[in-house]
Amino acid sequence: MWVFLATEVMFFGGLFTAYIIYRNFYLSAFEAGSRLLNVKIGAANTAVLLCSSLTMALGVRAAQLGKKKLLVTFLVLTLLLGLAFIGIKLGLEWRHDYLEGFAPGVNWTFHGPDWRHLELFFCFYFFLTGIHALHMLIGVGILTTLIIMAGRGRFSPQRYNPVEVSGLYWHFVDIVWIFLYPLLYLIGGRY
Amino acid sequence: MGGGREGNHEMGTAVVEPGIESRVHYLNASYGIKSWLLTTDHKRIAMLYLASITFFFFIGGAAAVLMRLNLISPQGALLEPATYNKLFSMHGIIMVFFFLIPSIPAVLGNFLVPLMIGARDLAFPRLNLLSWYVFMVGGLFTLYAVIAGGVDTGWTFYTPLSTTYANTNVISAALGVFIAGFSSILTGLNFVVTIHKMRAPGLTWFRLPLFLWAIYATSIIQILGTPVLAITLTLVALERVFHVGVFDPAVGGDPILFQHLFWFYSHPAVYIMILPSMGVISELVTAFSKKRIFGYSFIAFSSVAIAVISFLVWGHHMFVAGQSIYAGIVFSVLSFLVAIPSAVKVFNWTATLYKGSVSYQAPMLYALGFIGLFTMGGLTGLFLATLAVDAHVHGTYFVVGHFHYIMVGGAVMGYLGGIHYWWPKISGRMYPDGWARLSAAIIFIGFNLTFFPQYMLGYLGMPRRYAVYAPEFQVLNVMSSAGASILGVGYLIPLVYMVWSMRYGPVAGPNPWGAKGLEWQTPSPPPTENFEETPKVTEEAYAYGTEETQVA
Amino acid sequence: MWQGFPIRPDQASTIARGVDHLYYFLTAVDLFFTALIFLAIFYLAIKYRRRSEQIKATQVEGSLPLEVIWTIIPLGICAVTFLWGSSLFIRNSRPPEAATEIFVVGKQWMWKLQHPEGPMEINELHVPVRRPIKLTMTSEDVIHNFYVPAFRVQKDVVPGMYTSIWFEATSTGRYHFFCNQYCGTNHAVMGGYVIVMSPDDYEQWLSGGIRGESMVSAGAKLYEQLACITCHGTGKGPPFVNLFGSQVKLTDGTTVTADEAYIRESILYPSVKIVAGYQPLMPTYKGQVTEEQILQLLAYIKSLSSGGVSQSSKPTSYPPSLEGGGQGAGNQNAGGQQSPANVPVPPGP
Amino acid sequence: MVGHVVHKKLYFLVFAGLIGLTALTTGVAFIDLGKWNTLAALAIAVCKASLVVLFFMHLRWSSGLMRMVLLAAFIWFAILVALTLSDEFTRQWTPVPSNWQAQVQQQAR
Repeated sequence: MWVFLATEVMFFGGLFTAYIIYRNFYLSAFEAGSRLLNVKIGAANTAVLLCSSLTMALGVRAAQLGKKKLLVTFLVLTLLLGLAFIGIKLGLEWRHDYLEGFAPGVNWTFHGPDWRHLELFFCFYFFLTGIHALHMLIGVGILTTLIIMAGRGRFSPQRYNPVEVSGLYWHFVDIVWIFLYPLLYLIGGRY
Repeated sequence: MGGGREGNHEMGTAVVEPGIESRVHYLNASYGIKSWLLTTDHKRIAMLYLASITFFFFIGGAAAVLMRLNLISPQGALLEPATYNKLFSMHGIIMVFFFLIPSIPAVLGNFLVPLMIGARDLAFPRLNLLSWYVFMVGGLFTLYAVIAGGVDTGWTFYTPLSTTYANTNVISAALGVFIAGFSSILTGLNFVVTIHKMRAPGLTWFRLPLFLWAIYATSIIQILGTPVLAITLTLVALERVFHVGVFDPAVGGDPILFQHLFWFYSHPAVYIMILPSMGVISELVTAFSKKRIFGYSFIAFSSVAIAVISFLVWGHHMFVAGQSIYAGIVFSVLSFLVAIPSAVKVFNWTATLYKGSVSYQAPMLYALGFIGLFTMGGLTGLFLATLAVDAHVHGTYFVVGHFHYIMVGGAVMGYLGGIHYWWPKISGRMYPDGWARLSAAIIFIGFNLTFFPQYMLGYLGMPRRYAVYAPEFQVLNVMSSAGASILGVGYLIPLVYMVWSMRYGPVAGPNPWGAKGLEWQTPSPPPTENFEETPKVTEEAYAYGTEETQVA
Repeated sequence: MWQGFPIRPDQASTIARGVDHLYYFLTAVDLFFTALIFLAIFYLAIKYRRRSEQIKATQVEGSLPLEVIWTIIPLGICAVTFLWGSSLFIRNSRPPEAATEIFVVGKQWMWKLQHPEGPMEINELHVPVRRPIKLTMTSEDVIHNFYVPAFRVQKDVVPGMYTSIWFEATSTGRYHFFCNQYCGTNHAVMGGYVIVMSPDDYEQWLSGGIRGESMVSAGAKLYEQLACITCHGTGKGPPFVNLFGSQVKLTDGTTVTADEAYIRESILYPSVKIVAGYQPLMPTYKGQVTEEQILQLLAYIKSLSSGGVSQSSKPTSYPPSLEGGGQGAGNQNAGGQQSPANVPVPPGP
Repeated sequence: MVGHVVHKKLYFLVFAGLIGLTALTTGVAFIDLGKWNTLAALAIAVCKASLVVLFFMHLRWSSGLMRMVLLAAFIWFAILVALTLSDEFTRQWTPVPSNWQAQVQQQAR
């Protein structure tokens, strides 16, 4: 699984590289774009995701100790928090940005100064958060499977590898967000 | 060279064994389409790959034949430029992503990795089957792109041509490559874990056959490089769908950034093709010299070194692309570095012959052919790493000649050599050695006739990807096309006799070459579970000095 | 030599000879090692062929001294080649300051080449022999590449940025140039000829035919037409005199060099870099000016700098006295120089 | 098969740390530190990521192999960024040999 995560690092790595380069080319536009995002929602979502990571870690612990009920509870909690994150992301933020006309290629109505580069920022915003959300969705799928398997008592202290591996994946997606949050929301400065 | 030396067949020494048909092995363990399509046996999956990539190879090859035919006349003998452009794009995409990259890893690697380490199967058999399906889905997308009208961006998908200006099936082709990339990642992952976790007792890292070192290095590249290509092609596809520009200069994007991201994968990808081939050659040279490999650890570490350095050199594709001169110098010096481990390998193979007992069955001819062609291909790489010379030959037929020497002269020779060497293990039967030697000789000659003129064309300044060309280039182009027809015949012959041998070839026995290595200690074809009991390894790799007790 | 079967293109520029020498050196290295490996394989393969099944191979494990030797020697050769190639490349990349600047715009699938004196050519470039020429190039659509084998120079022509090459032709004649970066359907016919002429012939060629407007004056006209003058001539925007090549202080405290890329960016995306002391008032000219017009404006702005980077650009008084009374820059294409040579012009855009 | 079982308290401690750092990074963004804003944000992100990797993902108790894999991934990412930037940020920079004018004139002769 770690090896797979290395693949994932490079997957996001390519995007981050592109982001870094354009940010340096068009600093002011990217900072302006960053200020247009809602930092409160971003921060709240970060907290939600961190919570889910905690519950996931506790879930793995429960599996290690063979506490079936606890495991299912924590997995369900993780799942719910994950869904909450996606809900906030898609339902609140994306919808808001779309309605405001900040969706490049789909609904772009903003034509202030330097809007072309601002659009570029929003491209990256949507690509990065979109691919992240896609990973979350995959994670939700994995969690659902795990919950069903856990409910049927498939795991024991001797055999809980799937839970641990899924945990790694979930934490990784969390880490990606830990970097996305400052890069997208904070880097423009809020002062 | 040894093409005419007949009468040295090892086949005669094949030990009389109960007929293949009377024993249960992986090929006859069960029958029916379903038993193949749902198999998790690494050997059967290898066969699935073999069939699919052979199919892709001949599609890509057909495109090449049409292109060479067209280039007989400066005006273009039979194709419209638009058709020609689609052909070379298809040739590139299919040959690179659907033949060369999966060739040795997915076919020979799948078949041999568990056998060589004394394991029952790969670490994740079901994942392995999944990779094949993923690969096929990718292949179907690409074939769809071809049938629905083709792609004309070249296999490099350079922006903004691919994102904005081309109006062909870029998206489905890119998607096909993207999906096939995941197959490549999963296969690499499987190999890495298998080699780490499932080696037989006693099989330490420095007792591993060099083929496995090469496969391991290749897997590293696949795991760390492919995702970057995936994300890059995703961006291209998204850009086409939503008309937003990450690489489009019209909105401030940088088309050269695409090239950086693309070559970050696609240069190492060249080593995905050639490294396994080098591994095969290391096996062949020792087996047919009956001698330990010269400088085992140097060859092993040079594989890893190549894998690492290969990620540092991609900028040499962009010396004249508008990249800064400073970056050009950095990439130039790094590119020279990668030449060193390759040279070390060639010298070591050559030295292995020294004081050996060398025989010339077909696989060895392929191996020697590989060394020759790879030397010529590798050395011309120096021209391209040299900034001032590259500023002249970049993007010309010199480059085409160079990478065909590496990828066809190198990778395909190695692949064919490997297939010939392990064919008795795979099928349990021998192919006619005389024919095989003949085809090795034909391929060697045809290959040089095809691609050597291209070096000269390149220095004369003929750009690549030209459907029509200036008349001063005609003589060499005709030579190249003539060579290509010989080469084509050379590739068809093995197809015929290999298929023939599956039914009519003489029974091979477990170890027809008298070679070392765990894979030769089990019957041919191997039983589904590979080994009746897990073998214990007590000797170094290629222990040809010891008594040949294990040979059945 | 090798008349019917050339091994290299004509050597027609000051760069060519140096590149060829390096090429010969590499070929020699190449041949030496290929021969070495081939001979070694033949020799060993025959000497140690398997004569009978009984004779066993002698086991040789390897040899550290040998490994070291065949690591060091290639390393040495690579180092030499690298140093040689890179120093040559740096020299070949740096245009002499006195070079005449010609502007090149690539588009699917033709080349437009604009002389500073005015004539515009399509798929053909007339240059005088023995005078350094610098090509400043950009593209209207996809990436192209301007490649003159006889001069041993090429460079990608990238949309959205300027790249440049330079050469000094050493002998008169007609030399092929090609597009060397795949650019779509008619990539293969996107090329033409560089025609190197003696200085006298060149002068005659320049004066003959329909003389287009000079780049500088076309730029000066645009300067009025596009109403640049209303701000940049009145102090509302930064003035252009001595702008080119100078250091410009920006509002965010950084400085940039006012080069081609900066000026281009400021025309198309004025709000990206705001000069310190000015308001961000300027609208974008993206979509309103063609690449050629930007080049003309650039030539005009360059001409206002005392350094006079382009040889032919004469310092003009400010505000400029306009020469001629053409109808505007849009007519530049129409007034293009008819080419005397008979080269088939590829299908239009 | 049972790996290292971590005490519950530690998890909650780490979690508290993560939330604290999130608050910190958000807060810092509202103070003008010039160039340091970006650096601070990234440094905090690295801290948070390390916490997750070390404790939630049990890297602290994992074998050397896992660490190597992770290290490799980040080295490769660094290669990608560093070498790409080596081009992108030096496009304007062209080395000028000190006596290049003399050289050019020599060549012209």
